[in-house]
Amino acid sequence: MKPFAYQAPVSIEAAVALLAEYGPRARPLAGGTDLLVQLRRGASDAALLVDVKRIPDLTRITFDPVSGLTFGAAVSCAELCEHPDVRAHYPGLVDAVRIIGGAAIQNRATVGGNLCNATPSGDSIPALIVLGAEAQLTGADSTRCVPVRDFCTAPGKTVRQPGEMLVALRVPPPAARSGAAYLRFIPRAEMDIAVAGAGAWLQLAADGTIADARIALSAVAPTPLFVAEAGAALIGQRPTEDAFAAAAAIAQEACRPITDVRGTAEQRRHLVGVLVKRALRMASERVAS
Amino acid sequence: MANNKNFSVIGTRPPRVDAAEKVTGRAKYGSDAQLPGMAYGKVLRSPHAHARIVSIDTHAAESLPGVYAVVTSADLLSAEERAARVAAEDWGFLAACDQTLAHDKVLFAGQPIAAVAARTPTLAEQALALIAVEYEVLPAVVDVLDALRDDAPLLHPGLRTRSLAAPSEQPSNVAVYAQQLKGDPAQGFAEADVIVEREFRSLMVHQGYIEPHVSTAEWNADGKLTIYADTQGLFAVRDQVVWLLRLPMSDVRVTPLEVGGAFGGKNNSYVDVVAALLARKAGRPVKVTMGRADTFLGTGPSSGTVIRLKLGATREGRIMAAQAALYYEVGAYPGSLAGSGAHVMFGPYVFPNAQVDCYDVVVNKPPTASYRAPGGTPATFAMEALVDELAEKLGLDPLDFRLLNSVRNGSEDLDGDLYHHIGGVEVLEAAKAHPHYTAPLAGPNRGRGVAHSYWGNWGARSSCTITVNPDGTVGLVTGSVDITGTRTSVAMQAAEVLGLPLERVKSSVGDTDSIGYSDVSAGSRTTLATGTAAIRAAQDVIAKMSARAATIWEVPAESVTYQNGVFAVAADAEKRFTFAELAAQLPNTGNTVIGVANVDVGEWGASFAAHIVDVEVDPETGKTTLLRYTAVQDVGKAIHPSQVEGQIQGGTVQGIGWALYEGYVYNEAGQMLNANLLDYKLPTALDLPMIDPVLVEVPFPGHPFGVRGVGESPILPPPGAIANAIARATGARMTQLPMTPAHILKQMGKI
Amino acid sequence: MASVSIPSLMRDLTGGLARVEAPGRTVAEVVDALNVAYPGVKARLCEGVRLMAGLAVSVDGRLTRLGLQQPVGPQSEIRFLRASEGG
Amino acid sequence: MTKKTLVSATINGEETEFLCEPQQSLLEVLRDGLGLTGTKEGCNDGNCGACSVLLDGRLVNSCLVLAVEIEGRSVVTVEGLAEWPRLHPLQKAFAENDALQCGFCTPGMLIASKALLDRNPHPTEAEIRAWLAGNLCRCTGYDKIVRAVQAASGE
Repeated sequence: MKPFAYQAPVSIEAAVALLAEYGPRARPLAGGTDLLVQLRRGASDAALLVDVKRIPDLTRITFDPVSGLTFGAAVSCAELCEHPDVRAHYPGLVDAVRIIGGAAIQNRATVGGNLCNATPSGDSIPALIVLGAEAQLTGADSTRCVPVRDFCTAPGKTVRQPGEMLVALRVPPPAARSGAAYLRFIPRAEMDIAVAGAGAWLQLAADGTIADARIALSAVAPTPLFVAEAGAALIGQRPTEDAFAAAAAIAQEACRPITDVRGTAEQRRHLVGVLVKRALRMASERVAS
Repeated sequence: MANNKNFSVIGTRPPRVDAAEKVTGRAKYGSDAQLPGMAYGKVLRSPHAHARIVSIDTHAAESLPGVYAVVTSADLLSAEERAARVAAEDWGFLAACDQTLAHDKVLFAGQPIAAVAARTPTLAEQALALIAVEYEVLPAVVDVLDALRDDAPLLHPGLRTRSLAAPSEQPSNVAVYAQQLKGDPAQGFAEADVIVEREFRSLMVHQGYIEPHVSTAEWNADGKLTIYADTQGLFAVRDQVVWLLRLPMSDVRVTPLEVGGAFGGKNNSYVDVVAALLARKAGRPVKVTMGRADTFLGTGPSSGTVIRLKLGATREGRIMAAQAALYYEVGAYPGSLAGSGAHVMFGPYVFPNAQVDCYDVVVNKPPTASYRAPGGTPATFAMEALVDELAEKLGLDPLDFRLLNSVRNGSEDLDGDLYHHIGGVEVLEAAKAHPHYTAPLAGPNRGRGVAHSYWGNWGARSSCTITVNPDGTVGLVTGSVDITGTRTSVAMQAAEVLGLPLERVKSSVGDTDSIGYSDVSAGSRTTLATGTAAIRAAQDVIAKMSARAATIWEVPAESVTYQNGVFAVAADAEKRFTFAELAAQLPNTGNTVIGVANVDVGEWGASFAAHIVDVEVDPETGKTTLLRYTAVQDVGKAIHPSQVEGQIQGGTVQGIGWALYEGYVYNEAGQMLNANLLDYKLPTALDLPMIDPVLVEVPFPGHPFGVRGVGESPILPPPGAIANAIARATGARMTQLPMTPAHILKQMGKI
Repeated sequence: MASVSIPSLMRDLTGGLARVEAPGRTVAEVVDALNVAYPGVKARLCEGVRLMAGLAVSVDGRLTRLGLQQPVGPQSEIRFLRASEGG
Repeated sequence: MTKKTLVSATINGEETEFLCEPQQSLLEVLRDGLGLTGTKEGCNDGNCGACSVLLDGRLVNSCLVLAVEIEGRSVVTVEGLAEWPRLHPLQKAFAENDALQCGFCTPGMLIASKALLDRNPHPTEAEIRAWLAGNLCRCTGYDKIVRAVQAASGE
């Protein structure tokens, strides 16, 4: 690994000042499970790593039924999944976060890092998208919130500007009669990157029809993909296999998969159909329970 | 030493002698070598699969502070020496040099170009980045069938096919062509009622040992070289180093450290010569460590293959004829694995008529090496998948069909050799009788598959000394690197002969200065051949101690017996020494007793394995889940049954990896796309059920206790067994390894 | 006389015969005798005074490390085989 | 040349200070700097688990931790498992159940298993397999490792 400098500021202000000073050559370091591998491979370059794990706000998890869930960008996957409120209210998020790497990776990797890394296959991103999550970015002069669905712009690229830092993720409170789920397909049982993944969120009306729905995909487009039209097609429908199949077909149309070492385009498109149906099924079962 | 005798050590399950060192983290592996003043070495590798090296500029790297040495092929062989070797047509030597540090051409992505030694690993990496290499990229040949085309680029313009056939002057990418012909295949097929035929493909796979290759070299002040090696064979490393560096054998000492896995991949030496060159130039010890990517790119995987197979059988289920063509990628330099594949593939059954053509083909990929039952796994996959399909077409139970055609003692193999003392039928019968075979398969999308296999094993040369200490303990030294537990299994055999508990036998591996020549720990030979050496050395100890007792007692040597740990004279109850009592007398009565043996075991027993597996295939995603696995194997006599089980379980899981997950993926330019453990997928604990090993003990009479090699067989059946289970679960016959979900979906017609 | 199995790819030299007999006290002598009866056999099997690389010889069902120097009995069976390796 | 940083941390219960460069991993410093070679390098990118250590009681891949990050924190490596000369129950179970062959993955397996038993003293077979999925073993097929963890958990 090429030499770089290291700083571990204890405040957001200090961290942002460092990022502003170094510009794009400064990289925030959260779990490091992707960043260190990229640096070691020479796929990425850095003059300074800003370790953000010593900033209290970045490692905090808070939940209340009104404002929902807020967790810092440096909260590890394990800590998030162990949190009782997260487990109770956001099983669709837990689905996605608990499968990022194995036990050791879970203790280091962060959802914030997963999002900033912006790989098309990032598992947590479709889960956050369907839950309507927002990302809080703080720079030297301002703070802004960006819907997660708009966060990634290309493989490895996000809306984050040099000098800005991802501080926290905010997930709305769980809506009544709603449910979410995330599923991915990998060749092994664990320790793999998604060949394809699908997140689904459903809300039922009092009459049992679908009042609202969101579907997002991983690993089948240059970025995690929010398929608004697939969710829209479900509104007003009953949560049946036929309705799910129709939504899945729309998602298959919308995806833009490629063939690479992890899977073929035709396999990925096929899997989108399977996974969207399954995720919708799981999400609707969660509404019932 | 009859097999039915009651043993006191053989057949027990003591903790391995290296267990305490290994569970405490104290065991010293190749990568743990630390010498005072040691520098860190790294190797620069070609990014291109086929290219001419126009120039190498190392000046900037050499100028970096903290860099002690940079070496290229010029440091291995001067221009004059190279010219002399070329004039002498010493192609083998030149190829070995080029694979160590490429001279003017690279033939695979990952081929070493240069190496540096620096104060820290970071500095060494920085120095590598400063070496400027100019390449002229040439078209690469990546696929084995492409390499056979008339218009394929030639990797070695001087390469003529090695064959027993009439020689051709035409250069070719076929390194070796061999054929076996038995009976009249055309007639055999004419007599067959059912004929099946398919083409099978497999990708290159890696042994996947967890410790990458490493070597630490130190030139002593007297000009002699010591290498702390990570190898299956200390003498193999010595021989490679003295060959390429043109040194007297007595100037090179190789000390093997613990080995973090090998499976055939550490029969070959990859970085020892580089470490020695760097250490000589740097004037200090140098440790060269490969990273994981280096390990995939720059060591010897097992061949990717294309195998065409045709089988014919009568309505009653007799195999009448077989025809096969095996095309094996041997990588960038000539090698040979297809013949081994054919031998393994045709080993389990009687074929009255057969024609087998074997082609070892060079392609722009890493030169292949041995991997557990070398060449056998893709070949067994093809045979077992097609045998299964044939049984299905005939409406016969798959195990019954195999039993009907199984080789037995006295059967002839394709070479015309006769089988003797084999356990193939016993293994098939044990599989059939196992409760797994008749257990209900509850649930949809499930299938049960079986496969059978043959592996020949190996014997060869081993040395052993046993020194008797005055306190009645003994020190046992062999020249066989211990990777799997052979210090224990070899010592158990000596302990049995010596009548001592295992704790009193200190078992260790020597270095090339201290023990006689021993072949590599490979081919499932160590417990058999080195065990035989240990038995002979122990017998030598007993004979020498009996002679000493006779001297002390003033009786004829032949009147002294040794039984149940006691030296005695039948005629005189007073004359009685335990082993320890006599050992205590040794210093006062003469010289130290050292038992010595070296053996060249020329006969060894084949091993058969039959596996049963239950799978469930997700019909929507094509993902295969293993539900239950039983591995039946003929193991001769199990010296340490728990270690034998471990060999079967580990080998089986490597076979499962080959079946479902593993394979080198290349782009058209010949660059490997998955040279890491994320995308080259070894099975994890979560991918597997318990592997239930069933030991069938059919003793091999060529070994005093009946030992057979056990390590290699278990890798052979899994791909066939799993393919057959998938066929029963889905109706889709699989013909490609690994059997990825995408491939399964395709065969099922889902995508 | 020793009985020698002729590998299929060499039967162009023996007029299609799969097994022939030849005298000799060692494998080398048998090969020399064969080469007289069937010119060209030796060039296919040997590289100077050694067996061709990758080739092994079995006498009476046992592989031999001596190669061409292996003694041969009057009724011996000789086969030329692929040299094997292990992992 | 990057400036070296002084790091203070507790390693296997001992207050330890060392100098390192920021880009050095905890794995590199443990092995090359502190001589704790029990922790192994198999891939250097978090996919094999041979370098597993406990960081403040949590299982991590030491190749994916910078040494500078452990300032003020506590690390346990395989060398810290035994209370010499008494082996840790997991070490004893691995030895007695032949849960190792080459032994190279063993330190990581032991550390990962300890992390598991610390939070779940009686795991099921499925829980053991899931937890150990990040630790590759190429020799044993995992069977005897799973059984050793079961034995150590008193099941």
